[in-house]
Amino acid sequence: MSAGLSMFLSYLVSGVIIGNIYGLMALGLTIILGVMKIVNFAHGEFYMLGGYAAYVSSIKLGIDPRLSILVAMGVVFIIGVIVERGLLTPLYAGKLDRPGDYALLMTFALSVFLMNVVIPIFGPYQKSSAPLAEGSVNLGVVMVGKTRLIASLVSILLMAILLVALKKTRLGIALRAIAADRDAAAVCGIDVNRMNPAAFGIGTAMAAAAGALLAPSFLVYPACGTIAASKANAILVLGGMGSTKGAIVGALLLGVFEALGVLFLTPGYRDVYGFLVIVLVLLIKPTGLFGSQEFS
Amino acid sequence: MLVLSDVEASYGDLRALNGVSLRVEKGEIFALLGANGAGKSTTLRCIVGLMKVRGGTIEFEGRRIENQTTSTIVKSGIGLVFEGRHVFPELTVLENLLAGAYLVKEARAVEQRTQELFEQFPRLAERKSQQAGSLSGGEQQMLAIARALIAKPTLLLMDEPSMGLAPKVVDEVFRVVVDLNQKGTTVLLVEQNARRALEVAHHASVLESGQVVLTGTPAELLQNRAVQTAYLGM
Amino acid sequence: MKCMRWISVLLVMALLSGVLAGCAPKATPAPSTSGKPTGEPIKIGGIGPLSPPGTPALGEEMMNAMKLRIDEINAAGGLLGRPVELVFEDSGGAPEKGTSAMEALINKHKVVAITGEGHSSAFLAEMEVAKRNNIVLLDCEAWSDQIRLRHYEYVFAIPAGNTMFNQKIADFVQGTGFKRPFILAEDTDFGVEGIQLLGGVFKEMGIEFGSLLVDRTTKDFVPFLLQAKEFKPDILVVNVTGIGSYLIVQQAKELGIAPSADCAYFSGVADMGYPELWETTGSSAVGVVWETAIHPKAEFTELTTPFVEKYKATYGRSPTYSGLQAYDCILVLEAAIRLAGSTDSAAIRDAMEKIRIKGTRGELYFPTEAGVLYHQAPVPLLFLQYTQDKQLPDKCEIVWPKDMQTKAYTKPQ
Amino acid sequence: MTKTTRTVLMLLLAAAVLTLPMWAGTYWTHIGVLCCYYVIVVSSWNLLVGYAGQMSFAQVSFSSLGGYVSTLTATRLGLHPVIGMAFGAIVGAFVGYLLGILCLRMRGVYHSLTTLAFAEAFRTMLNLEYKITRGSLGLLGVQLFPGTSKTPYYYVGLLLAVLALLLLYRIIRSPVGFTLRAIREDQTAASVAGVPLARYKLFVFALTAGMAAFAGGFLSHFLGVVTPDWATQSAMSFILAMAIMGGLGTFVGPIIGAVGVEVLVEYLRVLGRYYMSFFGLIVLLMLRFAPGGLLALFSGFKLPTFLRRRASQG
Repeated sequence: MSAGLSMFLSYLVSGVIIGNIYGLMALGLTIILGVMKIVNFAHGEFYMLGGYAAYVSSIKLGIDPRLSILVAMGVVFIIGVIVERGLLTPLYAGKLDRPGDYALLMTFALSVFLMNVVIPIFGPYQKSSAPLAEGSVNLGVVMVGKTRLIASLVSILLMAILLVALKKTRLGIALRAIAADRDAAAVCGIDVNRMNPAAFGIGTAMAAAAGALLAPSFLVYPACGTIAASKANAILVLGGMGSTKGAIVGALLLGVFEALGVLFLTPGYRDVYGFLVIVLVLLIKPTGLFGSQEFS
Repeated sequence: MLVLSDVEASYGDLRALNGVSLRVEKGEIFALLGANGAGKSTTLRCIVGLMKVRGGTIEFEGRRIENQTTSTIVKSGIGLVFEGRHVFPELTVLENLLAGAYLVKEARAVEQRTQELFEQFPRLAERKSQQAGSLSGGEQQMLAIARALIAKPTLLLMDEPSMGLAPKVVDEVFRVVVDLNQKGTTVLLVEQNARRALEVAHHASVLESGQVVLTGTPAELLQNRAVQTAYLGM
Repeated sequence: MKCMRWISVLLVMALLSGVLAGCAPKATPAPSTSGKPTGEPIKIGGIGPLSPPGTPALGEEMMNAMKLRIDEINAAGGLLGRPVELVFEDSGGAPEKGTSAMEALINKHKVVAITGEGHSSAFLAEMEVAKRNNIVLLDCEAWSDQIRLRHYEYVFAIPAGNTMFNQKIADFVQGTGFKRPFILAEDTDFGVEGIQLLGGVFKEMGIEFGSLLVDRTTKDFVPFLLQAKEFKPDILVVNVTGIGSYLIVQQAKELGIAPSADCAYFSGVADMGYPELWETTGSSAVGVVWETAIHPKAEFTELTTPFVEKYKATYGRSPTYSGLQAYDCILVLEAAIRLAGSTDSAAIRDAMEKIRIKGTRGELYFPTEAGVLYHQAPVPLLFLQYTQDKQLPDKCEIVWPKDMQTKAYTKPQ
Repeated sequence: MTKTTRTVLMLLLAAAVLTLPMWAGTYWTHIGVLCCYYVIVVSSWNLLVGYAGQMSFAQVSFSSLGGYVSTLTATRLGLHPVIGMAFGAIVGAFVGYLLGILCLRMRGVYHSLTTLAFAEAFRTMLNLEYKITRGSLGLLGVQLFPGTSKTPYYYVGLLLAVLALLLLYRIIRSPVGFTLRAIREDQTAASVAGVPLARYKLFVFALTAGMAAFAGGFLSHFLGVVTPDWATQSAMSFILAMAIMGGLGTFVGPIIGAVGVEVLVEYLRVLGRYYMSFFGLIVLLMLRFAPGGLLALFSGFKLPTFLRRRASQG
């Protein structure tokens, strides 16, 4: 195996292991986008809240680190529902001329607020939740910390559970129906406005899960969600807005693009390759790879 | 069964309904006729609560339902088949039906009703795990009707069910409507194809610029000179 | 009518600002513990990062340490018979915010001298404001050589300069017998200057080295570390501050690069001395060598331990050397004002060049010879090594300089 | 209120603004200069977003671009800062034009995500292209005027702001302005009505980017420094807050917003670590309860604002 290839593989493997956790986050964005037709610019901050929740639960309260991920999801789900009820209801009260732009501005402002409100609460020092496991595993091309590997597997599991739930459960079918056609879903008796908090809560809980999973590896601090959010956005565009399949494929593609970028360009720009990819994909296909407005 | 009195509605500053009054009796097929933009679809949207009623009242089985949430209205027994069908394209046929059965909480009842509908519409049974978006226009129309029926509505609102369909399929759709009605479902039918609608209807109204200008039995309407020129091309 | 509304908007806004101004605390006052000194207080300006993009942890430690000394001065009767007040402004570690903070200190609060800052980028902009206004600015924790090389009359520095610091790293690397160092540096002046300076010294010594600049806002350093691994280094020199410093320790360990038997890990930042280290890196930091200016095994002066104890008692955590430096900063300004006998800027400036006092880290004075040591107080630097899991910084062994060594560098297993 | 009182009050306000350096002291004059900068940047962003409906998160990228280009022209080429500012504006307008081309095909969310992506990529570039930009250290620049006095900066800033506002006002009142609003209300209808959409959009992208870049150039020569922090999303949140507080899509709103928020922030600064969260909270509450801005909140103006609550069909 040539040096270049083994380098590429090691970048790729380590990138994909983290990438699918961002994919989980992108899946959350997708659900919010599908049901509410908005992009949540504060998604990264829910990731951050998830990380802090996992920290409090695993370190301060001494709850099992794996259980803490569920705790983080639950806490952030509730916060998400509160945020949706408190701030986003004007979106579908039919009182705004430009609900899409309202949502962008609102979630943008929310992200500034959340990022700064945690400073007085948790202090400026970074935190880490309890590791999921000790030690590293040799994957042949690269060594990977066990915590990361477990986090990655858990995120795949969560994605699978979510996809199955969307496919099989009454709530899942209702959410997909709303995403496909809001009016038609309403006429099926689905209370579409009641589903918004559910979708927002589930979507933000996915971000929280990602935050909790990465907290032991990447630490938690007020601005820790920004990179995660930008990756989730890139995955969302890559995969095509609102396609759940796309979120997963997008995460893998981003991993590949980043590895290629690091290898042939420079590692310094690694976090920017996602943006370049957004631009390229949109120039070629303005609706994303799996583009459609529905999600299923 | 359904009584609209002086219903008003608007899109932004644009008035769409200027006091619509209708009376649909239990067990009948009631046809609502009118040109494009006369306010037929708007009337239906007001009835199911997809649009805000700015004036007047809507009564269903003696209870006021205007401006209630759509899900409450649907729960009280009204179903709607949209113009242009509006099936969920990326959901399978079965999932479309399951979405339609959202209000039916027991899994067994849902299964039973799905079976009944598959018997009634065998074409859908054949395609039950296909994506709804891949069905033909006629099949989508059948699916849209089936999806509305699975919740067993007592009043079914149908918006232009014949639009964009081949004549043969249109026949089939009307056969289904009559069949339904004979089994006891009241139907409020909005149609541009006035001749076909009047063939099956018991009563009908004509809507013009957001107001009812004429109401009567099909026979009476067919006699009307204005109806003849405007809607029947005579 | 329309006008009426306009006026009401303006009125409400005016009212709002009035209310805010009224309820605002008097910019972080340092409460006087004794009523002895009287008269108009002497205001000393503090500046530092209390909010992102700066490192708030750093600004906070500086502010706390400064407050300690200010309280001591007031308890002991004040300065020139007047009470002293610390006005601390947030620079956010960012140049433009820093200049605004400087303007506020000088023109709004009328401070007599200013000290603080931990980000060279911000300090470089702030020193321009000091220069324009002819006010003494004492650098507390900004390392850039550019600060020293500008030879500004009114600017003084108490932390190690980059040149000094990098010379010592090179000495340690050579003296301990490492052959292939690899430098990972952040994309700030601290990091970039570091690569240039350290690289220069390595070249002179004939040591082959590799280097890489990293984006300090990134979280996944794996690509950088994999590139470093290709070089097969025997010591990794990591000059990355803040969160990145912890992430790199953890990720380098996970990848099996360093600290290991084959490759040592050196970190050139204060963050290694924070209690967060073990919390956030697990046991990965065992074997890490780091640099500090404070250690109980090497007590510099009789002021060191009382300060550390007092800081611990007041704020519930150990100070790093930034805290010592901030405390020293106030000591220096205090001495200069006393010597000048007035709060006149020019007089304080002249006194600064004359004083020679004892600080928490040794004798403090400011030479006037041109070069990187212009107005640079002499600073001791110690290199420590963590040899056990959850080891307290105080229990570390001093591995460099040779004359202070308590134990030689030990290879981690 | 009579017309005379109104005139008198306006004259008083104008007199106060014109004589500010004489009575407000150095510090507030400093803030005054910053206000002028923000007025230009926010008002031009308002033309792009509030009038033309082209949501963008890249405005601060252009102002920092202007700052960098202007500073580099002055320091590397030794040209006068004024030439640097002009050159910065041209480069800014050109890059804005390019971003416009990129965004031309995109709608809604894709459009805003692309501008966001551009802004982040640009910021990272500023950080990493150390040899040109000196990374997060920022570039030290050339002062426009010698000495410590802020008065000349204030008057130049004021002049620039007034000129920029006059230009914007003329555009908004001209047929171009009406067309831009038509595009905002209904892109498809506007395009069916024969409006050359692409040309208008590119024009407004280039113009607003150029104005922001010019203002950025001015600021860099005032502060004597330009850093990547100008181009961050938290810097963008200030622009956003100013426009929202004042009233997006109105002419006077952003002006009041820019001055109001800048002054407010000076008071909030004493809140220390609470200040940004408090600030974020204010913006959230504004958006939630008065999306039309302060103007609409206090006066009940029926202005054709951007996010107004619908009068009818509510």
